[in-house]
Amino acid sequence: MEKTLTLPSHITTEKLKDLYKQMWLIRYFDEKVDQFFAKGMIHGTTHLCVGQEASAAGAIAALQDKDKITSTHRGHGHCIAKGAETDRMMAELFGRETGYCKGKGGSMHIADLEKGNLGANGIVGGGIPLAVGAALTSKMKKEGYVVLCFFGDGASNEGSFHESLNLASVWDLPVVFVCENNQYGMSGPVKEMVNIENIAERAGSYGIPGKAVDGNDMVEIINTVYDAVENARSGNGPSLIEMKTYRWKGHSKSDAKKYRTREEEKEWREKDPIQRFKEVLIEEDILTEEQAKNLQEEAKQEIDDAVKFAENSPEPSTDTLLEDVYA
Amino acid sequence: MEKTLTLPSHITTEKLKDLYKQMWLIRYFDEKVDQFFAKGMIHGTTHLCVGQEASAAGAIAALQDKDKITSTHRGHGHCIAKGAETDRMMAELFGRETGYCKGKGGSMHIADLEKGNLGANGIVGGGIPLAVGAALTSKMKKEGYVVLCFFGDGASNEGSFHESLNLASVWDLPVVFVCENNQYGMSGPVKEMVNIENIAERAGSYGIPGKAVDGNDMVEIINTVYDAVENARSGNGPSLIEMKTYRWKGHSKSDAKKYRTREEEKEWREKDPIQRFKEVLIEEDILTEEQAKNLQEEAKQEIDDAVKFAENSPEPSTDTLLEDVYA
Amino acid sequence: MREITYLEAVREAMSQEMRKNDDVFILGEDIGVYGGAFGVTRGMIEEFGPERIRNTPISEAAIAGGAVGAALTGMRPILELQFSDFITIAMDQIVNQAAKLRYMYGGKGSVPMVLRTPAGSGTGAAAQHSQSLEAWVAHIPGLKVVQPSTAYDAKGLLKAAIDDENPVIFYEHKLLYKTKGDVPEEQYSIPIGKADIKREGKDVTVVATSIMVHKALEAAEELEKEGIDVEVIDPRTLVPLDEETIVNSVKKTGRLIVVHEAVKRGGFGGEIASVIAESEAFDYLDSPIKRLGGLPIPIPYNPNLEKAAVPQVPDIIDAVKETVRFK
Amino acid sequence: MREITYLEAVREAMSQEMRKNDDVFILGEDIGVYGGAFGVTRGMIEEFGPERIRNTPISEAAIAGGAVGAALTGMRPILELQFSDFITIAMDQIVNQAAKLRYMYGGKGSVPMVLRTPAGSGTGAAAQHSQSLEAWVAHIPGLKVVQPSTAYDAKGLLKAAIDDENPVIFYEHKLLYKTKGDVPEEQYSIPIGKADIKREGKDVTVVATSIMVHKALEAAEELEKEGIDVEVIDPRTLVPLDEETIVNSVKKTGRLIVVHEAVKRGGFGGEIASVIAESEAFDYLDSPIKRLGGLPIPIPYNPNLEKAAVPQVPDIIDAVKETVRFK
Ligand SMILES: Cc1ncc(C[n+]2csc(CCOP(=O)(O)OP(=O)(O)O)c2C)c(N)n1
Ligand SMILES: Cc1ncc(C[n+]2csc(CCOP(=O)(O)OP(=O)(O)O)c2C)c(N)n1
Ligand SMILES: [Mg+2]
Ligand SMILES: [Mg+2]
Repeated sequence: MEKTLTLPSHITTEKLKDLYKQMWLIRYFDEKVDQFFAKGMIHGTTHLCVGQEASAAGAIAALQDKDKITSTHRGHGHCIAKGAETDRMMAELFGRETGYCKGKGGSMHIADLEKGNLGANGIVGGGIPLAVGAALTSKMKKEGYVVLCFFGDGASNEGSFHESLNLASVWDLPVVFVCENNQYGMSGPVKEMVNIENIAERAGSYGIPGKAVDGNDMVEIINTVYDAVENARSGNGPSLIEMKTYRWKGHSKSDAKKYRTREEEKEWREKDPIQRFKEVLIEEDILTEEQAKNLQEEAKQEIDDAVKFAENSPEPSTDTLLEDVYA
Repeated sequence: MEKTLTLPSHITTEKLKDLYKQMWLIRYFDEKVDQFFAKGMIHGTTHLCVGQEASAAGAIAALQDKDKITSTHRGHGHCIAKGAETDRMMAELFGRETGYCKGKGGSMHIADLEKGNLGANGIVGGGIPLAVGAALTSKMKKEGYVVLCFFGDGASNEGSFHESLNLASVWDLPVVFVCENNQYGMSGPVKEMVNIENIAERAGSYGIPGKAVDGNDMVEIINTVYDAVENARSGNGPSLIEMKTYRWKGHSKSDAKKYRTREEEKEWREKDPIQRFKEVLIEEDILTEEQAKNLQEEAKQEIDDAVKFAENSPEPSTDTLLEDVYA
Repeated sequence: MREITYLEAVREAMSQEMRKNDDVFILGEDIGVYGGAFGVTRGMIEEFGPERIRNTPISEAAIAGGAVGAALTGMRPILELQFSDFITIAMDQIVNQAAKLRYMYGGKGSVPMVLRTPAGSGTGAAAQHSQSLEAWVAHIPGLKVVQPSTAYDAKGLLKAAIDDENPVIFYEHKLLYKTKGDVPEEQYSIPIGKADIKREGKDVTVVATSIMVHKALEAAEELEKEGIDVEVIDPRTLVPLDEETIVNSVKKTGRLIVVHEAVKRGGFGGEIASVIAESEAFDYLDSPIKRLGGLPIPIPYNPNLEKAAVPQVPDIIDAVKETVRFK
Repeated sequence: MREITYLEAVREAMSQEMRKNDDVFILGEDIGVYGGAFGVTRGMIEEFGPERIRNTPISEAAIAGGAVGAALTGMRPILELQFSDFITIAMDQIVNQAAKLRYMYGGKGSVPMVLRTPAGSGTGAAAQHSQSLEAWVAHIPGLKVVQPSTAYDAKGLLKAAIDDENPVIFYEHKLLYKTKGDVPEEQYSIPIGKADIKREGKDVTVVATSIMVHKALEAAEELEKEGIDVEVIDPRTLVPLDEETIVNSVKKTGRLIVVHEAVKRGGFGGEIASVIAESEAFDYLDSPIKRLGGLPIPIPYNPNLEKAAVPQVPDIIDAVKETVRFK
């Protein structure tokens, strides 16, 4: 079985299969979370990335293990792609002691420092300066890692975006900024919130490369991010990549989606990134329909197990309340 | 005497003479302030715009009276150009009761709301959102005025710059952003703080026009700002103009200027905006050498009188301390 | 009288005023068809249109500063800040601009704006979306600070805040939005700076703010069964603070407990306690003043932990008993 | 022992640590050849080079967040914030990120950074450059807050702050920079959380912070002539606060006055007063606790007004006399 796809060398056929399964993991994870919220079984709020699986899985596939990411409020996909265990993630959403944050953080604050995930962030644009700082460490300590910094189209209107991209540029830091443009903030359409066609054009303000890609196309994403990351790793500084995609669900748990049409939603569902990736893999003889089905099943099973793990995990004791404030 | 210069029609030969005198007013004002600081006769700090007279006088000359400005920590020139009385300005620097702020504001906070000067600002980038808000008033109340928003090269790296230009753009507001690029922040060279040739290029991030001009060339400034302002007035939204200039003095009162060379300073002194404007006016037969000298003398005299006024003004009483906090 | 919710009361106060006064408008993130993160402005864009219900980009600094600039030039903006935690991004415009302009300008200009924002924990939104930071703004001369606890107060205080010539920070509590109360249909104003005795009692004075008013009332009912007669005072506004009402109450009861949800350390409870201790009421105190406030931790996600992080009814009951038992 | 200034002590603490520990570096505006706005880092770029003395663009949010991100990944950044008033721009990164990451992540990660920043009035820099906002950060769990009043304390506390695994806000007072004191040449550490009795006395306890320590000592000397024996306690760190030392002192003297420069309303004095009132020391109080703090106004420019806006030696003398005379 020969690959005819052009992809970075570390993207083996094994890896491609993993990625296919990973996309399903992300989707099933968030579908489950959606159900639990609807049933009132999970507390708080959440932001689902169903429909955006490619930007998480594809971008992170381009990284080496030692590379780091910063994530957002819509971070489950990034977290899974960076290697987190779905059971501990689900336990966190259930607020359990076994969760990534011992139940103290919840959906918007899952971090997995060991795997290089510096954390989701509840502040729109809040993670961007953190990514710059992490990249500074890499440069000063010569650690050779690159930081992939995720944020949304809405976040690109925060001052932190501007200040951070400028700082990363003048300091030539190994960070790649990834704007997941899913067409809306909470409700604000990017077309009304920004007066240019592509957010990637904003790279021009900082003298760094900017590129807009199809955010539902795994192959294009992997290649584009890989080039940007390796460029950053070679000391050529930061760049900005915009991934055009769409969130299938509402912004967070209560959203009547009045700000967009059902037709638009349908159009985007037809661009399903998982389906498209599967077609590529089958076309390239990397996967059979049957194998695809099995991987999808495995993913479903893993998430079901994660739910069981979460449900069976203990609640944290209030004795832990005052712990973990200071190191 | 026919003008062969192409200039907006409200720039009469009378106005040109006034402008010449105004540039001297600005220079003499700040030269005096410099002396008083050196002698310890004025308290606090100050930021002088000697060498930058054209960007203040020229940009504001392009306005109508009803138009408004927001200014910066380096704001004496803007203030004089927008029609403030130099005696009350000087009195403010002396902290006197007759000053624009009754001695409560000082150099960084002089405002002249009646003349449409919404105030200097001690926060770098702090005035930019204010300008956007004032432009929103103009639009919502259909007042027909345009806001000219001054800030420095350094300020263009603040988040407030980014957020404000974006907001003004998506709301199509009548505001013209004027970046006075004097090559340095307090000490940071624009070349090290920004990775592009012209700050004007940042307009591209907001889908608005951006233009860099010679900030020591009165004629170019007046025409460029006039076009931008009238464009904004016609409902065509904001734009960004960068004026390349230089501050002759240190950043503020104590500055050894180690971050730049004496040669560079000399080069820029040779581009003296007042001298250049005089040459144009004489060339165009608008002014004779003698008239020029007289206007310069008049300016000097006005500033000397302003100093006397300030010196003879009473100190504010501490009884006023608690007044003016709330309206 | 009709019963409506706290949320409806806020909306009604705005709508009624907007019908009368064209200068009043609202700006904020997702306040259009989405109706704001908590639905407060739902339906308003349909009535008032997008010019007066202004959906903004996610740019807290610019929208806050935009409100300041609009207020300074004749509008009366109401800024909806989506979560009060995000004031961290707008802080410069609120504290260094809105609060100070008038004073710095020597008593010229005014900034008649209202910043409405939901505060508090209890929704599972975790550390970055659950804070009670009113102590910050109450520390800043030039701002007024309002914290309504009932639908009735919310409507009347918001009317007063909109009418005020100064910047008013208006805290709404997320958990109060759905609480109901009797509210007159017509417009009315509750003076800013007037506390309300929510329950009369003679044994102990409990000064409680925002949601803690309700917890204090619940506690009072419990305590009544044990023969302890609690007076519950709701200051309603922190700045100005109605010291007189509290002093008179303490002179009557001889005991004072202050309760707020904000972190106790450095919270406004210290101010209230100190003001009373410094007043003529000191001599009437029969036991030490007690403060109840949040634990010194970020708000955790897990619902049990979240509740345990801030004062609850039993904590108030215990504090009252301890105070009453003293000596 | 050698006498050096407070400013030199700060510089020496940084230089000595930087010689030993490659992870320590400084970032901030104009800290390179300019030496920082107050000259604290003067000469350091010559010794440590521009990689470790990092001149930044004027981007307070990004540089604060950059420091957080660098600290989270293994560096020990010292951020020089040019004026403490500008924390308004960096507030999100300090409060929502630095202070909370560890807790939100369930006890993973740490943010060992120091934010050094000059506070206070007295230099004529007016309302936006003269605030004392330490109460804000002292209210936030996850931060530590230090306010040295002498050269000796500055050096020892800064060493401790750099060694601390948590974010420390380190307030320097502008008017103290030039004050001298005995300072050991070698490195030493003063524990964060340990108050210092700057003068022993038996009649009244004055808890004073930062520059007010010196004013309290001056007042104490005056009062000694009248036979009043004042104990002056400098908490040195607000978080953690050394309650024990203050309690013990009050048990001895029976009287407490708290003095800070920050605006009295909502200042940290309310916290100190309340903590003592709630402690076992309450029973020992022979007169009401008194607080002295700044007036409820922005800091005015005129030097007489400026002085009158914050407590001065005569105010402390009056307060002590009144307290001692009580009953
Ligand atoms: C500073 C800040 N402002 C506002 C919010 C509320 N909020 C949460 S997500 C969101 C929309 C973000 O849009 P975008 O960056 O495009 O990300 P998306 O949700 O589309 O993934 C908003 C407004 C926030 N969390 N933080
Ligand atoms: C928010 C903020 N950061 C830093 C400063 C300190 N500061 C005052 S002026 C200045 C330089 C500003 O540079 P630029 O915008 O280019 O204006 P210029 O001084 O050159 O006119 C700095 C850093 C400030 N006043 N406000
Ligand atoms: Mg989006
Ligand atoms: Mg400059």
